[in-house]
Amino acid sequence: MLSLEVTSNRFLTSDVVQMELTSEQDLGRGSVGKFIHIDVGRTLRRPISICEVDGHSLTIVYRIEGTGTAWLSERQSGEVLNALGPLGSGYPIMKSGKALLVGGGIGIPPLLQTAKELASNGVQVTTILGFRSEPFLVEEFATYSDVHVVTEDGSHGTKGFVTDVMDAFTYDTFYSCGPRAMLQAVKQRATSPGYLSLEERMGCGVGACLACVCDKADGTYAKVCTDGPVFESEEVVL
Amino acid sequence: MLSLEVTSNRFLTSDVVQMELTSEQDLGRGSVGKFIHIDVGRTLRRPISICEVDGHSLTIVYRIEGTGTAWLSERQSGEVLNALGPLGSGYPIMKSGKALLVGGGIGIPPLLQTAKELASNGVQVTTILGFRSEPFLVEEFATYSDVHVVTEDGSHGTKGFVTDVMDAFTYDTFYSCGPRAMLQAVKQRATSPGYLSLEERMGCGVGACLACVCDKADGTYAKVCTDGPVFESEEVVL
Amino acid sequence: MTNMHVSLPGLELKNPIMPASGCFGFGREYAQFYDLSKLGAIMVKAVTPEMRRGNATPRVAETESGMLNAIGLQNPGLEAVMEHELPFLADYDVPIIANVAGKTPEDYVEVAAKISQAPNVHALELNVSCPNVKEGGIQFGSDQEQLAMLTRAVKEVSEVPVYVKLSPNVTDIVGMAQAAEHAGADGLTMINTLIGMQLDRRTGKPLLANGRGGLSGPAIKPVAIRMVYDVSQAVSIPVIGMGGVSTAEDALDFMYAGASAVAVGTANFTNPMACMDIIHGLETFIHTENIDIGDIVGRSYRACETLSSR
Amino acid sequence: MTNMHVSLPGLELKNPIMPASGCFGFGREYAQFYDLSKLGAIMVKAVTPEMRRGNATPRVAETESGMLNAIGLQNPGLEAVMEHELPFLADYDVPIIANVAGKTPEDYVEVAAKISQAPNVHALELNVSCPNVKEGGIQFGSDQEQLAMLTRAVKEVSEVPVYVKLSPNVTDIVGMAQAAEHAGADGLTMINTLIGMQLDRRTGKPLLANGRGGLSGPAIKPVAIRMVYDVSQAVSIPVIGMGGVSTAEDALDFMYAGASAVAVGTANFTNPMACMDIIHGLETFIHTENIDIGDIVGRSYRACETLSSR
Ligand SMILES: Cc1cc2nc3c(=O)[nH]c(=O)nc-3n(C[C@H](O)[C@H](O)[C@H](O)COP(=O)(O)OP(=O)(O)OC[C@H]3O[C@@H](n4cnc5c(N)ncnc54)[C@H](O)[C@@H]3O)c2cc1C
Ligand SMILES: Cc1cc2nc3c(=O)[nH]c(=O)nc-3n(C[C@H](O)[C@H](O)[C@H](O)COP(=O)(O)OP(=O)(O)OC[C@H]3O[C@@H](n4cnc5c(N)ncnc54)[C@H](O)[C@@H]3O)c2cc1C
Ligand SMILES: Cc1cc2nc3c(=O)[nH]c(=O)nc-3n(C[C@H](O)[C@H](O)[C@H](O)COP(=O)(O)O)c2cc1C
Ligand SMILES: Cc1cc2nc3c(=O)[nH]c(=O)nc-3n(C[C@H](O)[C@H](O)[C@H](O)COP(=O)(O)O)c2cc1C
Ligand code: FES
Ligand code: FES
Repeated sequence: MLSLEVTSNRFLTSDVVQMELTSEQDLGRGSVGKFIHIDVGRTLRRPISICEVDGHSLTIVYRIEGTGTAWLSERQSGEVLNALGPLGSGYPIMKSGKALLVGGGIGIPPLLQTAKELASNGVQVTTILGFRSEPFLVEEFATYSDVHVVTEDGSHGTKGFVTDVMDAFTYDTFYSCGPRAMLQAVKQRATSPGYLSLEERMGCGVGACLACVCDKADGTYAKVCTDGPVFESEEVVL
Repeated sequence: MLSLEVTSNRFLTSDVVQMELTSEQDLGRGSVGKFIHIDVGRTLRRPISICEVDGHSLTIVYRIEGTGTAWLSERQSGEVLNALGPLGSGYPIMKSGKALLVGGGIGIPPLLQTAKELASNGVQVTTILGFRSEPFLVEEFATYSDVHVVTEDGSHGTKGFVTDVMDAFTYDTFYSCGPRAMLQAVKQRATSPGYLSLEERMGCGVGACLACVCDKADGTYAKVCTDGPVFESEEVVL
Repeated sequence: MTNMHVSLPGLELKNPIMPASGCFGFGREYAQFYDLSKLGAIMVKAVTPEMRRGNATPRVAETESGMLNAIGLQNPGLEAVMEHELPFLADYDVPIIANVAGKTPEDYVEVAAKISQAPNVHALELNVSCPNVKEGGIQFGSDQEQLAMLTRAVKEVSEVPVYVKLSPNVTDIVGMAQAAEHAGADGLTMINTLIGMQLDRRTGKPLLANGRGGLSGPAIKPVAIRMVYDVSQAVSIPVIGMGGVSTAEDALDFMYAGASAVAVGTANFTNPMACMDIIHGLETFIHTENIDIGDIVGRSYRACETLSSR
Repeated sequence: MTNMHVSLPGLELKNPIMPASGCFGFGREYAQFYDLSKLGAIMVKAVTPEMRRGNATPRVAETESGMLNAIGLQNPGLEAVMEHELPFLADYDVPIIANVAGKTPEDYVEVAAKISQAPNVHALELNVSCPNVKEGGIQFGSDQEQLAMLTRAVKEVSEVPVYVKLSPNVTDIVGMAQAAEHAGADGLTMINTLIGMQLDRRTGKPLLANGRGGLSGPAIKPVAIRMVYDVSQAVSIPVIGMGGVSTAEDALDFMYAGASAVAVGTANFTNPMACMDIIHGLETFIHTENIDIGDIVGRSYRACETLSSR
């Protein structure tokens, strides 16, 4: 179990919040695409992806959806959170070549550490970020990659969906995270296999309760919390 | 409904806490023996007696018993509590003569405003305060009355129960608040009729749910939250 | 003005919100907090033929997200209610639903016959589900034949429509609902409390003097929602839903699940303005969505074209 | 060392605490958090003859002080459990209680006959109360005759004592318990989940893909306590209590109410160390009070001389 001290908690948009945390434990840098399961004082913990991680510092970015995330947004610096993690299995990081990152809405945060690790391996990274309207984390992605912003309402970047701009790029593999409908469209549009990060409602978060299963292409099933959240795009049925 | 801002919250003993509050509304000085019904973020509100009140300022003194009072003890200055009240019917204040106040444990706080009001009417006030071990509010009572401390373990004042020292005093009426067994003993021992303040588990606190009834001597029943908590000693069956 | 009007047998409601029986006395106390005429209706405390003293105290205990009560149907008796309580409520423009209880069918019939004649009593609610009394109450609410017999007997004498209040402490809630419907009930109200118990940590003994009590509040809402969902699809009489409602969203959930109107119990204790806050919340919703309140009833199991899936 | 030992049919427990079925898989996952040998026992996930895929997702929802689940008895099937899961658990010094489920009595008999032969399976728990599957499960748990029939059939083939897991969704829990006892059950485990439902605020439709789900967690504790209290006084076989236990105090409440041992379900999700924390809390209590753990069982309804009313 992790004890995480809040060091900052600030709004990136009207409902997206970035929280910086310090861990007693050294988390290394390897938790790309994994998540932490946070105690928010209710029956069930809340799964939130790791956005950035480096040794003792950790960043998460979350959208206020309901009671748990609202509670998170009210935490003050100095308060200590209890979390499980890093949990799950994350994105494998290529050693060379070209990568396309495709993130939608609150699926964007886990791709930041991915971009960072890929860039540090010398991989050439292109990022497509899709928002309903208000963008966030764009500058951070620009540090490691060539960024293309797409908004549904056209208020920033290209108007439309992430898949509308995907064809403009070439890549050896892709990394994607976002709403299920987006993942389906991305998988279909992609010119290569890649990695998808899935969301599912969770109980335990550690593989014991079978709340979070998804179907695999081979007819068996997988648990999003331990076998995922990241899967090879051909491995799962969306 | 009252909005009460916490101005201080400090421990008087290891588990008795004094909270000072500021009310937007002028509460006057007349709420002697009444209570407020405080929202502690749970299903039921918690009834706590008014210890002192003067216009916009209010003091309560409570013992940490469970979740609600523990929550209260964690409130910081500046936080705002939601309460109903002042509720109930309190102690009628004599205009002259001699009064005996007998308080036990957490029944002591509501007698402080009583002592103050009696003293300001020129009534001669004697107070017997009974504690298990650690006394509190003794100096405050000493401002308005002649105080006698009794502790069960003999660590302060006389060793024993409040009733052990009652016979030493003469009085026209008495005012008592404390555990039911103490009230029974006080009523029996007293040389005059007087007033008793009762405790009962409450639902609504305003007389609607009938959670808090007690038997009256005339065979009917009364509601502690509205007909009480203060009753004439001959009026109720303990 | 948004239209929140709901028509039910015997009841023309300004809005679908009403305090639940036993949580609002006979209205006097909450009249200090707001104008009772703003309520859709009032479900008053259970009335028995004779005055009842109820159970010994403690009568309430708090549980996680809920509470237990074992009041034991304390009430001043039919005559006092008719003479003192109902006339007080007649000063307000609000229909009263009288909660009828008793030990025997004759008790129910006696109360129903008389109280249904009070000018402001527009419906009866048969309390066949009180878990806190030794005789009467729950046995009528857990046996289909006894429930049907009692419903028929009361229907025969009542001057106003009769709603049967269902107990959740049964294996087959749909069967109970259908038994009531076939026996002539004009509507159903549900759910009453679940039977529960809390122990005193110090003594290990039951905390309530009565031992068992009725569990209410947000804790029971999922149980209530599923019962309203199942029952409302299985009968053709209206359902007034309740169990853990404390916000407008909760009230909407009950209407989506198939309730035509919604009662608020325990939440009155947490927040005496609960009914008003819920009515205002519903008004805002109805206004924003620009729909009729009736359109959303049963949305959980039928298409609801006027409403966007926001 | 304080003595927390509890003897029950088939089970010699180091302490009375065990994870509840379905909330702990087959132990693998929680083995990362602590040594499974410290547990009193482990109730493993329901096993059916064939592999089961369970229900569509979402399968869980949070409620006030509780949660709903509709996993639908997903499990790898009898053979895989015998080959892969039970041997893993054999590395720990902890008795296993196998949770047996099926669609037909034949299913139960098949699983019981085989799984009761596994060396570390010391007792069976008949899951006749799963609210989340279309066939089997709850019908056996809501009808006294079917329950008795099934219990007898399983008793005939089982090599180890058989505990029957009671559903709280019945009118007469004591009747169900007595039916199981008369049919030869060696013990009872209770309670399984209450049937509940939550709606999705945006669509108005049930949030769980299965519609209904089973309500567990602190919200249901008062219901569980009263059922354990009533049942434990009406039967002479032991009861393993559960429903909303998350602290040592909760576990004590169940023992006071008449449970000989206590299972912990939902609390494992909130706090993976829940079972350990509860065991340590109990140890402290037993040590401070200087009593035998067995002395407090039933304290709510019988004198308990060794214990002070603190
Ligand atoms: C592996 C994983 C990683 C995630 N990473 C992020 C992230 O980095 N940033 C972010 O903003 N969100 C993320 N989410 C979604 C996030 O978990 C939910 O938004 C959050 O749980 C909502 O909780 P709440 O209390 O605010 O909402 P409520 O609606 O009050 O929650 C009620 C219950 O539903 C569950 N729930 C509600 N929505 C979701 C959802 N979309 N996915 C899973 N469970 C849900 C909650 O966990 C809780 O149990 C992630 C989800 C998963 C599964
Ligand atoms: C009219 C009145 C005046 C009171 N004045 C004071 C005061 O000035 N100072 C003080 O310390 N205490 C006072 N009490 C007692 C106080 O209300 C309880 O100690 C408090 O409610 C305990 O709450 P809890 O959440 O800490 O305990 P918990 O045990 O967690 O409470 C659980 C439930 O039981 C109720 N409860 C528990 N103990 C009591 C009790 N003794 N009386 C009534 N309800 C109880 C709680 O209100 C709550 O509903 C008064 C009680 C009454 C009825
Ligand atoms: C203190 C209290 C008293 C109650 N008295 C009655 C009653 O007299 N008659 C009745 O039919 N229901 C009675 N009920 C049940 C409520 O009307 C309601 O059905 C139940 O509490 C569920 O709603 P809630 O969760 O909103 O409280 C009572 C409930 C409480 C909490
Ligand atoms: C996710 C989940 C899965 C469950 N699966 C099973 C099961 O397979 N077999 C069974 O008998 N009970 C099952 N249960 C019920 C629990 O064993 C337990 O009876 C119930 O949850 C009440 O305890 P709790 O409140 O401590 O969770 C399950 C409960 C949950 C929450
Ligand atoms: S959340 Fe429990 S198995 Fe994935
Ligand atoms: S607490 Fe409701 S009547 Fe007194």
